[in-house]
Parts: sequence; structure tokens; C-alpha cells
Amino acid sequence: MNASQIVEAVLFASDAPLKAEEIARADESLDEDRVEEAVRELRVFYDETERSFQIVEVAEGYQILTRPEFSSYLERFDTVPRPSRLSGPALETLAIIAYRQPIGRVEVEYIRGVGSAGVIRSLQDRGLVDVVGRAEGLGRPLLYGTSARFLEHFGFGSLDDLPRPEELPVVLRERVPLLPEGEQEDGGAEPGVAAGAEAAQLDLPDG
Amino acid sequence: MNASQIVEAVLFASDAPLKAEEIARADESLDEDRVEEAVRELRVFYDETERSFQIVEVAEGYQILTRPEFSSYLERFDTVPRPSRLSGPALETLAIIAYRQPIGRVEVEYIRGVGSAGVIRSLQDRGLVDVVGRAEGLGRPLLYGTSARFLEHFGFGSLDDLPRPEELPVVLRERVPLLPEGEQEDGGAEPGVAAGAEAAQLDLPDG
Amino acid sequence: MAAPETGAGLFGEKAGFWVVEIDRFQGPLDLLLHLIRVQDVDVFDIPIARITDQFLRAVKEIHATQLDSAGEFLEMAATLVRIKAQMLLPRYGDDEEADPRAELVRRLLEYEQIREISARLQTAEAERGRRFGKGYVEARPRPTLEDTPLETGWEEVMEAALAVEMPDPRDVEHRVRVRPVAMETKVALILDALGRATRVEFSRLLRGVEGLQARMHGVMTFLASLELTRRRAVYLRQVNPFSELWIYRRDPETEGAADESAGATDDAAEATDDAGGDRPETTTQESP
Repeated sequence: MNASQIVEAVLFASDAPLKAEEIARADESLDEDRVEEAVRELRVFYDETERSFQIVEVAEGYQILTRPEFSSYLERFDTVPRPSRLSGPALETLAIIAYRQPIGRVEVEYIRGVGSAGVIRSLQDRGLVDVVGRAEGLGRPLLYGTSARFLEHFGFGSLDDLPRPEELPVVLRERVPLLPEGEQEDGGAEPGVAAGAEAAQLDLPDG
Repeated sequence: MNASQIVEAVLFASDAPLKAEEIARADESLDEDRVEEAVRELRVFYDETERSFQIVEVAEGYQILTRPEFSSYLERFDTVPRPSRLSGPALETLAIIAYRQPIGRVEVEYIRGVGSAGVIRSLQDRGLVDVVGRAEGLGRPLLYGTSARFLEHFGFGSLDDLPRPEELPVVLRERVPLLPEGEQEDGGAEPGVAAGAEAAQLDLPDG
Repeated sequence: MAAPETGAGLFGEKAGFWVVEIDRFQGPLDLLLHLIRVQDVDVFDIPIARITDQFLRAVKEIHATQLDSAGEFLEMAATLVRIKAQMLLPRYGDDEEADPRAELVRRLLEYEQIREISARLQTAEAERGRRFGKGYVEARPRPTLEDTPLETGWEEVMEAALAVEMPDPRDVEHRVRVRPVAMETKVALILDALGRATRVEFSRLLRGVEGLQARMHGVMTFLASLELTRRRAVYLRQVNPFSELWIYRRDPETEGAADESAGATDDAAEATDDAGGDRPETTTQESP
């Protein structure tokens, strides 16, 4: 058995992305570099022989997935599991958490303008969002961040694959700590996340 | 797309074996004979290029499976002991059981707000949590507590050594009554407590 | 004023009053952004009076079944009204920070950006949805969990313990925003005070309220007085900026002569009906 065959077998036998160092566990002869090399070989081979699947980098790992061109054929089969779709509020909340992590619930709610405890909880239940720490300050509110499953769900290789702020029509810049104005009645649960959270200060033009 | 590619994609993505006539539904250009022919082509190709997988025919139809020669790698991949960490839900559940033991599943679920049968089972599988008795009342529900292995792993001489800092939430610090009157024995019927919901995110592998 | 909104398809005139499909909006920022974008208003120079009017009108149509979100819309309404009031005050110098709209504009732009990002996430989700992983994965022996070395230390368990939040028994599935202050209570308070006098100072209504709650009480009392203004049960007077705000009882019979501290009628209830206020208005229905 050569390295490519072993790596292929492991990728074929998995329904989730695997990191190179995980794949390397399959045999003593493998290490991370050998695995990376085998992945490159397999990719070339799948391309050249026009396989219907390819190796995709997802969630900082590798996964064999069908090429998108085949979706219309596959969607006809009950035995092909359907991907799930998130609701608008869930996407909106995820967007905030992805870009501002680590971020507390109160800060998410201030940005959205609506209560978000239920959405955050359901994102947690789906494994898309994790508690990643606690803020300083009164009540030490929980801070949330995105998980590996978040990357998997959207097919991102890493957080770097998120659209860059400068590509967006509205530009994110360095921000001063978010100071909720009076309309926040969650008394005292000050989001003390100024330090870690990168966020936006949208400067107003003069006048 | 040629017939071989479509057949390959369908066999790859299907979670159950498919018969030739079923596969033919993927596209109008296909019929049973065309599918059988494509399967033959793919088999020859997989053989000649020494793929680690093959198309097998079982009673219910065709399926792509890893070749048996690779099973030892897969087994090794799975069983090489790798250090793992407790997931967020497992940590939360363990904390609740540690501080409120002996405690029943329903009470754990009440505090967490989500179904917890799966998490508790995985904590049992890890040997961190044991059944320590049964409660009075309807159905005499099982009560859980931490194990000797729990004390050993976290380096406690006895349960009296568990730190109880000021900031510990009241629900863990004191044995405040949990369920509102009359709901005490309302096993599992809590709204929003879906047993399966949390099953998938139990133990994330290390890394 | 009606024209641009109808064109936007946001409002529809039905049975003589305006209906807004508040369900279409994910929250007050969404609605506000819609009002601004659809009328092609410069977000850096929001005509706050007009937008506030439109917003308030939309919020009024929130149905009793949507009380949960009503609070959020009302908070925004209070913010808008406050900004509107501040815009009337003289501003000192040309310090841009002094623009009372600045924070709102920042929030709106930030929210718009988040919406752009969610749209892109949705696209990414759809693209990922066109690829399929291996459907069938052979069952293989799993290592027993008990043999698996555990790397988790006590600090992590402790952290989780500190994070445990006891859920509200009334709130297992949905978070019900239990408002510390009900606007309806404040409406009653104002009407009660005006039952005994023709006018009352705003500050008197807040007597005895202190601490963290004071601000919310202030906002809700102010909202209540606006609501009563809308129902034409009262009108507000303030002689100078920062001077006392007076709430006057309004006699519907003397409409137009409101300046002379309202007449002797005590028929506030009738005035309420007058403005179509027979719906169970707005926020209340609190859990105790």
C-alpha cells in the first residue's frame, strides 16, 4: 500500500473533514508532510481522470466532496442526505459572532436590535457556536465564538475564507468599545469585550 | 457529464445501496443498461488505477466501499488512542453533576435547558459519572454522581475538595429546589428538550 | 407624506388605517433601514422627524400577538423621539459628536454591514449545499471512551460550572423579555394624575424612582406620554430646553385652543376612543 492509497481510504471512510495529522494516524509510515503530499497527488489524479468528486479543504481539514456540477442529479435521491439551511435571524447572528468573536449576548443584541438569547442557544445546540470564554465585569457574561462545524457548514477552509471587510460595501474599521445608550435595560451586563473584539467604528463625514 | 461520472457521484453520495434502475433516475439520458455499463467501466477503472475503494453488489444494489485490504489502516486510524477533551455540553453537565450530586437526568436537563441523556451517557462511558442511586417517586429515576475516576483524574482526595468559590452560581452552590411545584416528576416532557438534539456534538476530538 | 411609503410597498392602506407587515422585519433596525433605503434618504443626514413619524406609525400597527417584539420596536421609537427632541436643541460648535444622530447612524451602518455578511454566508451555505460528502460510511470499531486519555483539566470544568445559568421557569423555549417597567402602568399613572389636576410635571411622575431602574422608568413614562399624545388625551409643553416638561390634560372639545391649559373635561377615555385607541395598545402583559 502506498501513502496515497491509505490517505484515500481514510478520506473515503469519513463523512467529516480530517486534518492531515489525524489522517497520519492511519499508519506509522505517515506523517503530516507525507499526507499533504498524498493529498496533492490525489487531487491531480482526480482532476485528470475527471472524477465526480474532489478533495476540498474544509474546516482546516480535508474532505472528499462531490463536484458542485453534480448537485442536480444527486438532489433527486432520497438516499442522499439534504444539507440544512439556516434561518435569517440565525445567519444574522452567526455573521455578528463570526466577525466579532469573542462577543457577548448583550453586544449581539445591541447590534441586531432584538433579543437573541434563543437564536444563540439554538446555534449552540447545532454546534455552530461555542462559549469561548467570559468577559470581565459585572456578571462575567459569556463570550461566544464560531466552531469548526461553522466552517464545515459554510464550506470554509478557515475563518480567513470569510468575506473580507474591505470587500464589503460598508467598511469595517477599528472601533471604540461599544457603549450601549440608554435603550438597554439588561442593567449592568456591560459588554466588557473591548479588548478582544475587533469591530467597527464608522466615522461620520464632517458636517 | 457522462454516464460514468453521474453513476459515480450517485454511488458516492448515497447513504444506502442503489439498484441500477434507481440510479438511472438521476438523469433522463440513463437507463438500466447504461448504468450497468457505467458500473462495469468504473470497476475496471478503479481496479486498473488501484483505488482504495470498489463497487460492490449487495442484495439491495450497488455501493462504493473501501477495499477490505485497507480495513487495518482504518481500524488503526480509529483506535490509536488520541487524547480527547470534553466538549462544552459535557463540561457543563459534568459541573452540574459534580456540584449537585446525587442528581437525576430531568434536573440536569432543567438546569441546562436541553436534553442531556446523550451527554450523561458519554460521561458514564468515560467513567467520570456513575449511577449512584434512585430517587423516590414516580418511576424512581436514576441518580447520577461523580466516580472515583473523576476524583483521580482531577486530583481531588474527596468531594469535599471541590472548590466552592463565591462566584459559583447559586443553583450549584446551594441545593435550592429546582423544579417549580408540581413539575417535579414530569420526566423528560419538558418543552424544547429533544433527546437527539445534542447527541452529535458530544466529544470533539482534540485539536 | 404617504406617497413614498406606499410606493415602497411597506405600508398598505386598509380600512382607513395603516398596516405594516412587521413580520417582514427582523427588528427595529431592519425596519428603520428599510424606511431610509427605500426612500433613498442620505443615511448621514436622516430627516429624523419624518422617519420618526413613519416609524411610530408602523410600530402602532404591531398586533397584540407580537408583544414580544413590540418592546424592541418601542425602545427604538423612544430613541428616535429622543433624537428628534435633541435635534431641536441648539448645538454648540460644529463638533460632529454633537450630532444626536451619530450613534444611530453608526448602528444602522453596522447593521447594514452585518446584513451584507449574512447574505454572503447564505450564498456560501448554498454553494456548500451543492456538494455532497460520502453518503455511506462503514461502521468500524470505535475505541472505548474509557480508554481515551482525557486532556480536560479541572479549570475547564470550573469555568463551565461558573457559566451555568439557571433558566427562567417561564422561559424554557423562548426568551420572554420581562420588562421591568410596563408602559401601560405609566399610561395609567399619567391618566390618574391628570384625573386630579389639569397638568402634571414630568419629573413628578418619576418621584421616588432611583438607581438603575430610573432610566427605564423615564423612557417608559416619556413613551406613555407620547402614546397619550397620540391618543389625543394629553399634550406636552416645555418652555425652554432642559426646563420642566409639563403634561396637560386635553379636552377634545377645545381642540385648537389647547394652549389655554385645558378645559374642565375629564373625559380622557373618550379622547382615547377618538384616536382609534380601542385596540389593546402596545407593550403590556407582563409576567409577574
